[in-house]
Amino acid sequence: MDGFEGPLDLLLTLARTQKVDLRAISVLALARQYLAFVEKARELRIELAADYLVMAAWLAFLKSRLLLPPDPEEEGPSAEDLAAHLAFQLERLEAMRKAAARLMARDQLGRDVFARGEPQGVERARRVTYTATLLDLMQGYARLRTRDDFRPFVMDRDGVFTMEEALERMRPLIGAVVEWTDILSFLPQGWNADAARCRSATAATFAATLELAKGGGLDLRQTDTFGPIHIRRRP
Amino acid sequence: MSDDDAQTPESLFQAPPLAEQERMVEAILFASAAPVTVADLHARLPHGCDAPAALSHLAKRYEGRGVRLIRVGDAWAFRTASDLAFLMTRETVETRKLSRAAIETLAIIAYHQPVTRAEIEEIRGVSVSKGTVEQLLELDWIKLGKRKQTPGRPVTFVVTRAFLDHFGLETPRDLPGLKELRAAGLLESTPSPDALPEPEGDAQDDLFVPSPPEEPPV
Amino acid sequence: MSDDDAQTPESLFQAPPLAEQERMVEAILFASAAPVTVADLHARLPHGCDAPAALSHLAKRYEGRGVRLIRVGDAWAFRTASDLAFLMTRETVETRKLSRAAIETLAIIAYHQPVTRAEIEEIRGVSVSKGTVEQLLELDWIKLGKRKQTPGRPVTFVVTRAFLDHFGLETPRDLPGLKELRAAGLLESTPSPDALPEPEGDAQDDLFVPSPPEEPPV
Repeated sequence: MDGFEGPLDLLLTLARTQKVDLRAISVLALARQYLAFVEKARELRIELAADYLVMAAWLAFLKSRLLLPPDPEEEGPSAEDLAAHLAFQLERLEAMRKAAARLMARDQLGRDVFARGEPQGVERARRVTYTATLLDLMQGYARLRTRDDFRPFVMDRDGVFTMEEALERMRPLIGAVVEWTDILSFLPQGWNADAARCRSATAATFAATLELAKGGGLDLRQTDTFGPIHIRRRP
Repeated sequence: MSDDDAQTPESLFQAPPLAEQERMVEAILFASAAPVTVADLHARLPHGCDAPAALSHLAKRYEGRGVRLIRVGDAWAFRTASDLAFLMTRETVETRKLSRAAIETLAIIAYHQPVTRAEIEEIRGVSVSKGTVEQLLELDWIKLGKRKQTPGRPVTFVVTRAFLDHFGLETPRDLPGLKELRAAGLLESTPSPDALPEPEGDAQDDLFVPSPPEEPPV
Repeated sequence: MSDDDAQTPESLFQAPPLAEQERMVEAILFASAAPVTVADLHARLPHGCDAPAALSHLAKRYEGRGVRLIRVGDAWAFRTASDLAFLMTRETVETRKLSRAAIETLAIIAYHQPVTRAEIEEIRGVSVSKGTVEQLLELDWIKLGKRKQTPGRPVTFVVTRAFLDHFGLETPRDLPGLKELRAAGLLESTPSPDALPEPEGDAQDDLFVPSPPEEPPV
């Protein structure tokens, strides 16, 4: 049974022995051939697969239906319909086999026609493009300007004369101040012209003289309110 | 957009002359062993190229040559002329011999696609072994199609571009004897009158129409 | 092949016409995985073929085509025409967001152009890396403007036409000003409590006045 691809294949092989067109085949005769074949296999103690036996049972049923006059009570397909369908199945299977043979007879790639033997692979070149939107740009700029607004306040040192600077300036000078002298004359050069710089230098110098007075190095006096402040070396 | 504006972009991205496009398509197809789709060609050619026009010129140029330009579904490839196969013994690829079951199953899928496993079994009268389907899938000759809109939504099988390429078919419509088989009613799934009605219904109506997206008609 | 040879009994196995030999050589070279020597061609072609003659005809036929017949040592092969090599690389374009440093630098150039590197660094508060400027130059979004008429005559940067195109601006003046940025909620800070004069006030007014001659208004 190895040579057959199932019961339909066996039936097709048997049908060919009738040497007629499959459309004109006698299904009754075919059923008898098949059943005889199965009987023979049984005698030879050849084990048949289940589907061969199922087909045998179905064909035995079909054979009896074909031989008996049709029962008008019975519903469903007639015996002739069943036989016609079996013939159709056989014809279709044979047609597909012929089609398969024609397909395999075509020129085949790698056997009859050939593809490029040395294909040139497509090189993958990765290119990176950068993108930014107008919003990115605006946000970036806004971020910068926002940062400016929050920059910690830093004194503009250009216009500031510190007390430390004033002290450093006054210390070597006071030894020579014997007479009462207006502290405004001790302002460093160039700090008089601009009002803001003058204020800063005056304040720093005054603070420095207070510091020096505290240390006992000099005396301070102011004769009237808002009047000029004079200093001299403590005798 | 003024007339001036309309002309500027065109001249900036003007497609190369057709003769040049033909050379480009020639180079791309020559470099590839597998068929290249028209969409792929357009993706690789400069902007504005007309791949189908270039292909048709190219096909004419190679008529009668030792190498031919052939169409495979929506793709194109150069292949050696089949009459020169005798020279190619060195290139011949030894393929594993397909079993009779595999060949029949392949033919049934090709002629009846999209087709379910149950339909294949109904035609062959025997169950389809898993190995057979796997072998055909491995060869990349068949693939899964859409599920059938019937109870159980069974998967269907269809043939691939590699199948068409292997057997030198432009489209599944070019299968040998397809028209005759259809005319003879042998591609119809007639339900078995005794058993439960087969669920195939309109299988034949959409034989090659709903080709999956990978296989769009050219 | 000389006339004498043709007269010998070998004429029984007469060589195919040269045009046919050319087809054969074409097919062999096409399908071969490596360049083929003349000796190899003779071994594979029918008896009596003249491979060098066929090769020279074939080479002429492919002159100026998308593929060329070329000699590789003592062997022959088809190769893509060198001017079409660009078709053999498939660029995959990856789009990335511009870095924060680059965006800020670009923004400063756009809002303050023409601007020197030192000025950019002053505004950003950090030094500008060479890479950032190079990247923006490569993107063709900035270019060198006129040198500044200050000590050292430093170069300045200005934005380009490509920049305006990319950001959908007609002129650099179309960039939203700080007031608009604040109105759009992009500038959330309140002015400093010191009530220092806002630096942007007049900065905006003359921002784009000295637009360089390379950037004529559209």
